[in-house]
Amino acid sequence: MPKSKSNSQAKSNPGFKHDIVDRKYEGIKEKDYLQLLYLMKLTRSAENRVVKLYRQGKVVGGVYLGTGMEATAVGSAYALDRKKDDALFPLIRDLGAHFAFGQHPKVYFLQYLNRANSPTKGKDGNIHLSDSSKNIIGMISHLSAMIPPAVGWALALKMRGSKGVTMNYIGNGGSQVGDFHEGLNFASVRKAPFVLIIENNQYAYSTPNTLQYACEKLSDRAIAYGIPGYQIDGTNVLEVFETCWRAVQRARSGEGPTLIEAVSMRMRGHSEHDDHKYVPPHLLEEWAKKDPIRRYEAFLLEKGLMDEKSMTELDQRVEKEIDDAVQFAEDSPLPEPQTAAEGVYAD
Amino acid sequence: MPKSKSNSQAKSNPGFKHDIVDRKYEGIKEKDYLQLLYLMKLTRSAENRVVKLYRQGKVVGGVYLGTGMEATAVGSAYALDRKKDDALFPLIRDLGAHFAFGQHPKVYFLQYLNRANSPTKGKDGNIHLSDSSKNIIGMISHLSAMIPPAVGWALALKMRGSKGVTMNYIGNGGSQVGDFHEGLNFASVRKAPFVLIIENNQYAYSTPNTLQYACEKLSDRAIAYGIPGYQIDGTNVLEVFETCWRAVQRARSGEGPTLIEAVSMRMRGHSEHDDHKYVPPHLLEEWAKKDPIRRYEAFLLEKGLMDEKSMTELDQRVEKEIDDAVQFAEDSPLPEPQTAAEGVYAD
Amino acid sequence: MAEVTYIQAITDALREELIRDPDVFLLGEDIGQYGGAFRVTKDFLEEFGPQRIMDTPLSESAIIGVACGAAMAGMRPVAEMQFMDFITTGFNQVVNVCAKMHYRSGFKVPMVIRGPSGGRVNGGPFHSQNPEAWFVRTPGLKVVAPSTPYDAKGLLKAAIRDNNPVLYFEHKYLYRRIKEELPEGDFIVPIGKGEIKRSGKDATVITYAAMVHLALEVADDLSKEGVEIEVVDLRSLLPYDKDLILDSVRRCNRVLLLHEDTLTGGLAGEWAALIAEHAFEYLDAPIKRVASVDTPVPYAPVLEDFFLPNKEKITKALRDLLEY
Amino acid sequence: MAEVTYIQAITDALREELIRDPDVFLLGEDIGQYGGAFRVTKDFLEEFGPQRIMDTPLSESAIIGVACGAAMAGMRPVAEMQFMDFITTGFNQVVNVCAKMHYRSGFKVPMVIRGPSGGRVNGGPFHSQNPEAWFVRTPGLKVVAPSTPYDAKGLLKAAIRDNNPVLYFEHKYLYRRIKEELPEGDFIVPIGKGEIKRSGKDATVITYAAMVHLALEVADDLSKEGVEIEVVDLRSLLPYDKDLILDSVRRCNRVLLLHEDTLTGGLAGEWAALIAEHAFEYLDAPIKRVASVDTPVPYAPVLEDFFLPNKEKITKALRDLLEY
Ligand SMILES: Cc1ncc(C[n+]2csc(CCOP(=O)(O)OP(=O)(O)O)c2C)c(N)n1
Ligand SMILES: Cc1ncc(C[n+]2csc(CCOP(=O)(O)OP(=O)(O)O)c2C)c(N)n1
Ligand SMILES: [Mg+2]
Ligand SMILES: [Mg+2]
Repeated sequence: MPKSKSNSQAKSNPGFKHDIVDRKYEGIKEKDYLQLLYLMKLTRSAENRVVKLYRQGKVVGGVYLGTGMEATAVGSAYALDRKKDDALFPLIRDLGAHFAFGQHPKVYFLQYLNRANSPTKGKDGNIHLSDSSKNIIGMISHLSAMIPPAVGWALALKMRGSKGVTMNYIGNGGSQVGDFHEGLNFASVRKAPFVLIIENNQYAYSTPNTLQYACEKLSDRAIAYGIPGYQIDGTNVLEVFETCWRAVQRARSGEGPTLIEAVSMRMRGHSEHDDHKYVPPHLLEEWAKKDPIRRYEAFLLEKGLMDEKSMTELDQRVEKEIDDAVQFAEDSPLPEPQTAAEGVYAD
Repeated sequence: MPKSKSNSQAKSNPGFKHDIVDRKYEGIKEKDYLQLLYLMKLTRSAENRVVKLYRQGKVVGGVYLGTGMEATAVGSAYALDRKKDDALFPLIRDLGAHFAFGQHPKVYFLQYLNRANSPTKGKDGNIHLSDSSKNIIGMISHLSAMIPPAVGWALALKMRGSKGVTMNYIGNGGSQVGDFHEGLNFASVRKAPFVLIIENNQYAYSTPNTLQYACEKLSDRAIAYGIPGYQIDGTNVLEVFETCWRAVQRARSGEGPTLIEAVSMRMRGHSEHDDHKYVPPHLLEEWAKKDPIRRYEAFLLEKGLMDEKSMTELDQRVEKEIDDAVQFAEDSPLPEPQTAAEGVYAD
Repeated sequence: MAEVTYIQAITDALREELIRDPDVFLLGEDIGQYGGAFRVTKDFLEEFGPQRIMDTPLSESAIIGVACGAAMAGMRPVAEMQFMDFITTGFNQVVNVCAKMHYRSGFKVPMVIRGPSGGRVNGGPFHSQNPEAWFVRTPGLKVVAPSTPYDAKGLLKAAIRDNNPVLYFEHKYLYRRIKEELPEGDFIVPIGKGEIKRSGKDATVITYAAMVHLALEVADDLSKEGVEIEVVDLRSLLPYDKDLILDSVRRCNRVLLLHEDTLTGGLAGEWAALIAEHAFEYLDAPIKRVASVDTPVPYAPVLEDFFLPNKEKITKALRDLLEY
Repeated sequence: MAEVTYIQAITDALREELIRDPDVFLLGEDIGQYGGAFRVTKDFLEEFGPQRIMDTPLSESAIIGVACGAAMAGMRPVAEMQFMDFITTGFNQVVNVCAKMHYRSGFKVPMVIRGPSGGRVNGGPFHSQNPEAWFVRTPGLKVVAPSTPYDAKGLLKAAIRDNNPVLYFEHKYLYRRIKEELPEGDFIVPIGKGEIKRSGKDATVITYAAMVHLALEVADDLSKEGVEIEVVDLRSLLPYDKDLILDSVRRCNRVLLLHEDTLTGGLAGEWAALIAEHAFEYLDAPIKRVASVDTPVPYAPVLEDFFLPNKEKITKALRDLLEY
């Protein structure tokens, strides 16, 4: 079973098989190729660092990672455009989406270290971070509960004549909750500019898909709402990006929502205190071969967009950014106790 | 717009076009042909009588009818078998299902007249009647809320080694509620012996289907759960019966749930205080031609299973049964006031 | 100046706010062409168009959640529950999404959930409930429940202009039974402020919504015997007017807490605790409660009559207090 | 006889009931192979098989509704909420389907919904709530919340054997922190009966669950000053032990109501109303409440500490009472 990879291990991987087809991906520009890698690396590095802080006892509560799912988180949100009024409703495994949508890593550490200057001011935990200045709306724990608000936000954009789009995520477990159905149905009836990504990472906590649903593909649920549905490889950042990009353009042009099932594997426990033992080791070994970062690196190397040197430089840059971000967060103050009583109501 | 039909008007209808194909309907026996007509007539007659009582001020609260939908209610529940441990979870328009499952009309009037000896002892209203002696479980108002309990009952049967099946109903409106999704998904994962009938009567209160859902057919939602789904003519009692009969056999043999969308029209207002004006008159005229009772009568006449005489006799029999039932209910006592405080908890 | 019913006051408030503020929009089941199950929004569809008068699928959780998201994005949605009983299917959206959003994220959620509640109309267990107490214990929500056309109009306007999720409970028994003349022009009733609907000195009744009228009837009857009962209408249930309660109790020294909701765990408990802590020295008698019997709301008229508070129960409780 | 933790007592009760009665079965998320998020049902899957230890889809409303239907059909399901916070997504099933079923239909609903609740574990707003008060105001439900391994075991057995829907709130802070020796053999703790966990005479604290232990600590401290505080553990919240509360108040004459749930609209209100009506003459001081601050449960430890009741707040309130 692969252990938590340190950044150095994940650095470069000559010979890693990538199976990414080199073709023209719609919506993608030259500069995006490297940016996608950067964002995935930033994500993994940030998450690995939080694990370290957690082990040092600096993080309280749960720690939830998206290891193995970075391509889904990054590729999807990268298809959005904040300047066009888009809004992001990310989930538990979507740190990469925060980054792809323009969030700074220091905010992530402020949040996990519950600092006074974090977006939630220490009032909500771990990955539940919003940023009202960036139209990032952090999740509540109750899975699928953010789908109706994400649809509502999308409809508000439409009402105001904006061309903005909202994107939201749900797990292969969470998509069994009633709000999935109500929210997606509402969106489809009202042709909301809305994209929903099902992150099918094979498990919901310890529960395998055979105990969650009985349909063939979760993307087939799109049929229940008369909208397009796609099942894609969630470990191929280019495929994720392209599919989401098309869905976003579709939404932007008023044609309504799209459902995208991105298939991947949750390579770590549900949270850091979960031993992950219920996953058969061979499954993890197989999926390790599809590691979204390593195969994309191999692709970029082969395509000649990167070489060993630029790869090393990128890793160093990421490492430095994370170091700085952690430092900034650790230097930031904890909230004053009595601020707990503030902010229940808006003025 | 057709007004409430009195029983005499609905009596016989030489020349009514039936378009029911005369073939071998699976599961149906000779004696069933007449029984189905009897049950539909009993249903319509009982409902018309409740309207009368309502207009006389004898019924308080709302009155909800299944006019135009009798074939769905009767044909479906007639496919069940109480001796085999089946259970019925009927909905607002399913008086016919109560009757087809063996309920006596007097119970219906006791309920609507809130008598002490009604199944709910006056504590719940109108069509919300249960009968624990017959495994009929009355609905609560919150639509789709009975789906999970119906699934639970089905699973209990399975756990206890019974071959029983549960049948439940939901409207074209109610199928947008979260519990529809959660319940049907749960049933399909656990292969519950469960049949769900969507009664698509074109409207949900005043709301047309275009504002309820955007998929082509509600029966396609079966795909979302990996179970069979059928869209059928809900005004053809034989088609309804046969489809439900197959679904029941399937469930009984352990193959899991089926979703059936029976298409019909709600020929009256949502409740008796609703003027029904939002329905375009031409729609009602068209659907009147598919009146489930009249076309089935025409079919039986043509098939030679009935003649004018037996038809008249049947109407008289139905009328008499309803008269007696109403009389019995009106003669029954109202509950004692202090019984309101009883029965909140079981011993 | 014509008399306006309680339900008309609600309609007027909605219409005036729709005209005043383009960000206001309504959503709910059957509110468009049909004008709502109780016709609160009759003709609104023609007046404001299908975008601002949004007929929704039958999905309370989505209705509330969509309203929440739209509010966060800057709109001011007013969501109708066809009956407030149905809010339970969207409960999580109310108490976990809407209520906690500002505290945990800084996003404002200026939205209203409104609809008919309450009994005495033979609606049975699922069309007669008083769900307000579920929400009064949930920080982040505001809860109001008017008893008069004036308060209905003023509170609804205040609710729509508030930057927080406000639950607005209309009492359906009052819809067409209560009328009064309303002043011209715009006015609001501030959330959090109660009102003395009748001054008295011998005992005070703390209540709200339909029970205000029952209390007033009893007070009138007792007045003929020379006893002056004060009737305090809270109007807002969260936040509620603690000063007004305490002031009234300190003057009247005897207090009856009255609500239509069932007794155990009901709101009267909260008020009792407030009084027993902060007006303890002023009490000349035990605090009494009158509320519905601890059962679901029964359907049959004879049963519902037994279940609900009525003039006899209130009068008896007041006499006990006065004779103490 | 070994010491048994609070969580082990829950596990033992479940196992013994599964053995005793073939109609008992468990359902919930991750309760099978994984043994539950807190490992309450560890190894149960092997012992009882997948039919009786049912891993479910992520669907609280279906879990509760399925349990209800199975109960009506004669089974005795015990549904786990991974955290009691998630019961809100199945709220309608609890309060409208389960709670009202017997009253309106005569069907019995012998089921239990159990799971971890409560704070002080840095779980943040959605993994730390005390949802019990939502249910205490809903006739047809029973609600229990044990504070010790003995009560945890005895109440869970009683809940499983009860013919009504019982909500069983486990306090996750106590799971592995509280131990005691348990008697051999089968025993139950009757629903509706509280217990005096410490006798006193100068003031009484009415409370339950984790707060019992905090109250006992404070009582021990004050005892050194010669003040004897009584600590009443309600254990059952609906129905609750009115006689025990009134008896204790009548003996101690000063009363502090304490709960971990937030203050406004909290359960202390109900108890205050009971006392202020039925033990009014025995009160030598105002009734006081200590509860959490009226906010969502904040995540950061410094904030959660500020939010929750603690020894200082309780001591201060008791001193105020004693000095009154
Ligand atoms: C409504 C609800 N029920 C239960 C939980 C507890 N829970 C947290 S994560 C989780 C599994 C989620 O699985 P999935 O949706 O597949 O997302 P993943 O963690 O795999 O990304 C569960 C059961 C929850 N958060 N929300
Ligand atoms: C959860 C819920 N929301 C709202 C209502 C109010 N209501 C009662 S019937 C109805 C329309 C139902 O339409 P449909 O499901 O198509 O059933 P039909 O009445 O047409 O048979 C509505 C909105 C309800 N009963 N339950
Ligand atoms: Mg998953
Ligand atoms: Mg319909």
